[in-house]
Amino acid sequence: MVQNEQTPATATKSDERIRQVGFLTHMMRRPELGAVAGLVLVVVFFFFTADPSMFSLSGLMTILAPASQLGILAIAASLLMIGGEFDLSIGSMVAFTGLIFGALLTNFGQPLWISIAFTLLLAAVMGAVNGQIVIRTRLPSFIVTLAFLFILRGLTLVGLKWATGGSTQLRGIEDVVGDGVLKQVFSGVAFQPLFTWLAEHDLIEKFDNGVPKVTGVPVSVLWFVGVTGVATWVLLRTRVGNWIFAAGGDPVAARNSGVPVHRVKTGLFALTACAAALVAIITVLDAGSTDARRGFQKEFEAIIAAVIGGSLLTGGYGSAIGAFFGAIIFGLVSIGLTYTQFDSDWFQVFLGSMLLLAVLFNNFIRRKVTGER
Amino acid sequence: MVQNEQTPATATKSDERIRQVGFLTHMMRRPELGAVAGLVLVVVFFFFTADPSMFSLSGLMTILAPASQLGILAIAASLLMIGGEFDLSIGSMVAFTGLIFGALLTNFGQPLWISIAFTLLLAAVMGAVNGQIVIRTRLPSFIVTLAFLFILRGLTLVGLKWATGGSTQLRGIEDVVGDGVLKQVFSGVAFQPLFTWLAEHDLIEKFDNGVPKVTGVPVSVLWFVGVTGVATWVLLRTRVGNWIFAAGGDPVAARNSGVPVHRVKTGLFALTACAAALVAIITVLDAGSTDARRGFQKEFEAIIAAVIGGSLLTGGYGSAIGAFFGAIIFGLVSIGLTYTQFDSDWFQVFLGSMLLLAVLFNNFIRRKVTGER
Amino acid sequence: KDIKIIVVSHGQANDPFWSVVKNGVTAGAKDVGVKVDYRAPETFDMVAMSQLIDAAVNQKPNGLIVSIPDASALGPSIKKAVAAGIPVISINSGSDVSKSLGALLHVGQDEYSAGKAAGMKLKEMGGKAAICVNQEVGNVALDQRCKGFGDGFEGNVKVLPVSNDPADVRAKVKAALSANGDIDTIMALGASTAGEPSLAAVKDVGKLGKINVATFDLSADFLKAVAAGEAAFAIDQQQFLQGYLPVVFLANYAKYGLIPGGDVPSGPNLITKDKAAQVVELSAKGIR
Amino acid sequence: MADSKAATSPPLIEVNNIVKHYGSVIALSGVSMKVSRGEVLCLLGDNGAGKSTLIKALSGVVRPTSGDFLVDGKRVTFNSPRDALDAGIATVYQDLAMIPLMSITRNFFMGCEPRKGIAPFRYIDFKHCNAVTHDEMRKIGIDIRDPNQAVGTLSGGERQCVAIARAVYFGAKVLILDEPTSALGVAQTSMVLKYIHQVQQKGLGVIFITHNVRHAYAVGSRFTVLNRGKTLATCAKGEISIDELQNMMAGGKELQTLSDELGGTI
Amino acid sequence: MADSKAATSPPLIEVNNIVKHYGSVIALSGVSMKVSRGEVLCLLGDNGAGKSTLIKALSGVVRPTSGDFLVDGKRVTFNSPRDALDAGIATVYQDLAMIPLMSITRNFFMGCEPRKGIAPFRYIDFKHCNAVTHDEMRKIGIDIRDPNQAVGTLSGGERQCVAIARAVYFGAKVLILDEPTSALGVAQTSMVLKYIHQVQQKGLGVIFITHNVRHAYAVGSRFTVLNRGKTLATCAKGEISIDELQNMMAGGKELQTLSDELGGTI
Ligand SMILES: Nc1ncnc2c1ncn2[C@@H]1O[C@H](COP(=O)(O)OP(=O)(O)OP(=O)(O)O)[C@@H](O)[C@H]1O
Ligand SMILES: Nc1ncnc2c1ncn2[C@@H]1O[C@H](COP(=O)(O)OP(=O)(O)OP(=O)(O)O)[C@@H](O)[C@H]1O
Ligand SMILES: [Mg+2]
Ligand SMILES: [Mg+2]
Repeated sequence: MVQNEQTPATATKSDERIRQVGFLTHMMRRPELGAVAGLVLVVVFFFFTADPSMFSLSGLMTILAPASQLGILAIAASLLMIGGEFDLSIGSMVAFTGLIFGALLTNFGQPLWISIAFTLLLAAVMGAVNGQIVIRTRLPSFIVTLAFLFILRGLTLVGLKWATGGSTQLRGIEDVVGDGVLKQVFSGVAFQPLFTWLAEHDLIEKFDNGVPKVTGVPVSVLWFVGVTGVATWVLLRTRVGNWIFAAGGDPVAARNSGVPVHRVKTGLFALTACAAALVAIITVLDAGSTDARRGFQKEFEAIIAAVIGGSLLTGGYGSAIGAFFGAIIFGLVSIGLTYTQFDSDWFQVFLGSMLLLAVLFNNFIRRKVTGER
Repeated sequence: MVQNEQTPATATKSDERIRQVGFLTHMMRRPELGAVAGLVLVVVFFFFTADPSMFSLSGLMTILAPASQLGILAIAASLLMIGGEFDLSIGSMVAFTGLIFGALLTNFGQPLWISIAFTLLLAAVMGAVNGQIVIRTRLPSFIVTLAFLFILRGLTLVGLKWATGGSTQLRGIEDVVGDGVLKQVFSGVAFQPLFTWLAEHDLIEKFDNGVPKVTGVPVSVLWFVGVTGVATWVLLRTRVGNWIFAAGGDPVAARNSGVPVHRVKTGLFALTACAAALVAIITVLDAGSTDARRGFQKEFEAIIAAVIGGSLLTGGYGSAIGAFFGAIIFGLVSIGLTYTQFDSDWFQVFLGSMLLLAVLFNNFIRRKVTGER
Repeated sequence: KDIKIIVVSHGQANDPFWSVVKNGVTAGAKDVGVKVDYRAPETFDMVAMSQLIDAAVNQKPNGLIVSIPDASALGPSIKKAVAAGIPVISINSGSDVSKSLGALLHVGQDEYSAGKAAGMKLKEMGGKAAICVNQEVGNVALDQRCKGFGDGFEGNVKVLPVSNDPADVRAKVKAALSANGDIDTIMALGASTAGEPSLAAVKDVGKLGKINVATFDLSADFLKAVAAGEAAFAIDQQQFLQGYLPVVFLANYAKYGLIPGGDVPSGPNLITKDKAAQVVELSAKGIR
Repeated sequence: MADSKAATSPPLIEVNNIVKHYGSVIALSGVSMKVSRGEVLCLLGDNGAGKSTLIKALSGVVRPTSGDFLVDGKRVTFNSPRDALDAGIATVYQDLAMIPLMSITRNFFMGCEPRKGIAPFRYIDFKHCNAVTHDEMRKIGIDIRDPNQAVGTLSGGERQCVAIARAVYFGAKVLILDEPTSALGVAQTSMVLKYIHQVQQKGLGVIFITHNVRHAYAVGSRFTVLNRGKTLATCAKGEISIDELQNMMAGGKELQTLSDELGGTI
Repeated sequence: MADSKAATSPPLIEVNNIVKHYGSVIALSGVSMKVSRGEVLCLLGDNGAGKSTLIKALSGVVRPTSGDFLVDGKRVTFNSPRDALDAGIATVYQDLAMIPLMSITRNFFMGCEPRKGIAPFRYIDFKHCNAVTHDEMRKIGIDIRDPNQAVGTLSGGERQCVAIARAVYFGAKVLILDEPTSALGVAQTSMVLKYIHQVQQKGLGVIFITHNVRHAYAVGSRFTVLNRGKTLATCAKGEISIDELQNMMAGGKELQTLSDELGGTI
């Protein structure tokens, strides 16, 4: 049920104990594709209620940008969840690594590449420490990473005050970074010439002053897609992927079968922290500033996206593509509501209802199609 | 390991395959008493770092008041966790039931007892609905109650604006309630005459004007103790308690053995919602007002307290007394820091570290004592 | 043709301060007959806010109203709006950068100077040692109120981080007061969330009247305390105007091309004992 | 009671043409069987033949996709295992239905807790429960150290014994045992077989699943063999020899070779 | 290879006086045993005697509280099951060590995944893996429908077969089987016993735990009987009759009565 790799023809054919199953059913059984049903529902809803500009190219980009930042976190969180653990310090880690990154650039005047490398390294180390504490003490990761949620958030505040001399906002990062190739890898938009060309030939919308409404694809979207691809490949096709499923499904059984459960979990914690650092780098470079509230409650949103995408909170089951769609659904709902006429007082009511409906619908469709009861 | 009821003497005596175990070890094996170790650590820490006024009678009451409100939620959350489910809508439920209660009193001019009864009833119904959705759809309770977190929070805002004609704070509750016996059951302090008497005889501190510094025990503390007692009795001594452990430990096995798992879970959801309503009633009567941000993130704190108290996030294991101590530890740490000289910027760092240390210490002691590895 | 205006602020709809702004927006829209949308990120999140501005620009409104708590993060999005030909008015925070980002004008007064004004007033009342009760540490707007207060007060100021829970605020303020007997001034950063429980705590330790309690923003119960002489004052930015005026301005700009020539300072307005009684009712309705 | 096996009374349990699909998997494709009072029906068959699925349908754990189910000649539909228990059908599941984190006593009485006291204050008398548990376990040949030990720390066989003792203690009309002896030691196995015999004598119906032909032959009065989700054959004890039965259980596979190789002792 | 059973070479595995405490529970209180090349050691004993605990110590799952452990005459300490696997010891645990949510193939290769491709892009060739799984399962007598089916949906016996097939496929020096036949059908049981025989012929050492005296007698070359955490006796096949062995397995309890009652067929 978890994986549906192709089967040697000899195996499945002609067993009278299997009913014939259509291609659609087969596809819908994959956990990730269930999330598509939720996505369709949400899109249909907005199609009828939202301003048409939502479904224009530029509208989609305004949705994809936040969805992709959340999505990078969600995919890491979902890998960690498949591996049987939680990380509640993701959001604080975004703020903390953002501070480290910003301080390296401004206060220490380091070049961009050193700052990026050091930030990622530090995040990996801190994630691994998180993981080691969880493993060695055998405490639930919930409580350990919750402690780090507070600790890192607090350190960010202290660090910011130190770095800025009393403020909780570190600015002026744009000025020191300049405009190298490396910066373009982590911030701004890609494929700019293409979009300019398209605009010149009136293939995409532009503003009255001739600038295309969409100047390119935000690089975070590319990262998002890339991370999804790699994570999916690792999960479904590699040894480490098998170990992740095993470690989350039943750590004792996995250990007894020779899976290095502890190393896998430590690695996943490090990975999650790195994903947070990546998002921090992208947002800090994009915004040119960082503050004490960056990433607030992002751990929550990441877990929501992973769960919408079909990952089990108890571990051992889930997919990266599911988290991909989960993040898009979440982004669509939260930005999409601003395209509608609903009063913002009702925002949370709608957000909650849409989430519930999307998950319910996804679930309903999956059960209908697979005949599961 | 979960329960250590007394054993008929015939059973344990003289089996050469059991090592002798001291009384202390026996006690420490109880999940709740592990939390005591954490409490001791925290108290020792503050004993050396905090202002002595923290450990005066009034200092302790200051800590107990918020701890008891959190504790009522934590015990309900911990029962629900033992039963294998989560409720993330607790905090929003506090706000929502607070609004309902306040609106009944002011806008609808209902007497206090009707307002209380209706509020509790409504909460029970909403909790049961939550539970039914979780059970019928077989979605994780995490995602369902998360949706309700948003929905209820949003409805509270909308409702408040409607009830007040535009403000986010509903007030004037004190004026309509008056000062009956029923009010004293839910708000203010108890044992007032005793404390006055104690102060008159100089047994407790008083202000210069002769009023005792502590005029009584906040009723929320009494509720807290009462709820702990009832919950412990139910868990350890009754049929429903056995069902709760069973439902959380392995719902399939429990169902196969004839335990009405669905009814147990629905009941627990209703109970949790009622606990939230109780806290709402107490705080609304105490504060004389309610606003849109009441109970913000209380679900989180309740779960933290339950986990500190030794409840397993995966269900089937835990205790009400553990949650009791967990809530006190959490209250002690969060209020206690204001008695120390530490710079408040470090608040969250300390909160996180103390939580981690308390849980680690608790864990360490338990393993030391039980010889578990 | 309908005139549509979008407001993007950094304050959530359930924040007592911003709910008044929103009421102003709604009232303005009704008075001049335009459509408005009020948007804010779920938490104080500058990245999300810039994304909301992008989404707003994409809808091509006839006017855009924004608050600017972080010019670096929001600047590019605001500039994009201006470049797209959308008239922008900034409110509340960002008076210093408003012009350079291309906004037509700024309505409001920044948190820092409001804090400073309050600090100076409390110093004048004889304060020496104060706590600043902050219910949302890390929210730049509140941090600035505290910072401004400290700079104006010039005494010993300690920040007391609390949550939104009245029981918690009350306990922490009580703890702070009993741990440090020198405290003679309390500056709360929100009237209902921090101010009222602080007052209760002062009552609990028996120092009512001996400690000056002041708060940002208004709430009916706090104002009653001010009127009764139990609390010092409440400081008000008259944020209703921060919502009301820009809507009216932008509507007139869209209809007739009319716009005031300069920034509009909406506050601060210290509400002391003499004025408090009149404001109570309005505050209960979310207008003040 | 033992003479209630009258030919006129309807069988305790009768199923006709039961079909069960799990998604695309067909676990049962039309199985029929019946058990009467004072009879031990051995349900035999290869791995994956559908034995457990069949008894799960009988005990209300899964709802059959189609088919008739009669108890005492009356058609019934069980919506949950509770219904089956209330109808007097107690089951030992192959996966035992125990909660590892809970104590032996709590597992023993799970779902059927005896209570003391008056209405809102009724409680479980754990002293009594512990004593009962200890006694019942001793009867089956296990001397448990402490009834408060968590079931998760018991050995596989000990756990099996808890499940069997529980079912026997609470069984009223029909006792269903899904491979109860598979994890048991020699002494415990004999004990269980003796139990089955006793229960049968009392006039209850027993459904006994096993892969051990000797155990089946020792206590069974009738044998129903399943194969790939279908009834292969049903016969009474007198009609078949132990070797024929063994061959049938293996689904007719060629056993002779190996059995010979290993000295015919399997 | 079969002649490597030379008397001079040290035993493959030897343990002396192994003690294991779980908290206050004493599971093993001084057990000794050894296995040589080409030998099948049957580990017998009552429920809760400590057999599983002993083999968990051998396969690195638990660390013994005290005692010596020698592999090929050299003293070793296993810190994890990985160490044991690397030393060529493959184990079928009583609880199988399978992940219910994962597919049969993934479970089969868990921990020992074969890989293809170059360094950072190495991947598992699932086509190959599925084929291997299908073949190995067919060899043991199970025709699985689809190697991608989740293990959790297999019948108890099918699951057992996956665990056995896996251990046999990856076993190198010593194969430990903890009650492998308990859930198996007749045909599968013969298959497993045949396997044990084959593996023994290849010169591997086998530790075989069972409660079925016939199975033990069929394939065992030596028998070690545990009782209440202690070694009760060790003897070679020639030295003991099947009935004596059965009595010893039951810990000397009185079996005669029942065995007679039921016709001596147990
Ligand atoms: N939940 C399920 N989903 C899909 N297939 C299932 C499920 N449960 C059982 N099956 C399949 O149905 C078939 C019958 O299973 P069942 O457990 O009834 O066999 P059994 O006769 O009890 O075998 P054993 O003797 O090994 O216990 C098996 O092939 C199994 O793979
Ligand atoms: N984790 C544990 N904690 C406490 N006691 C344990 C633990 N594991 C096993 N025991 C105890 O140790 C004893 C030996 O258990 P073990 O599983 O080795 O028995 P076994 O010989 O394999 O029995 P069976 O034949 O029933 O499988 C049992 O009495 C059991 O209760
Ligand atoms: Mg079965
Ligand atoms: Mg065993």
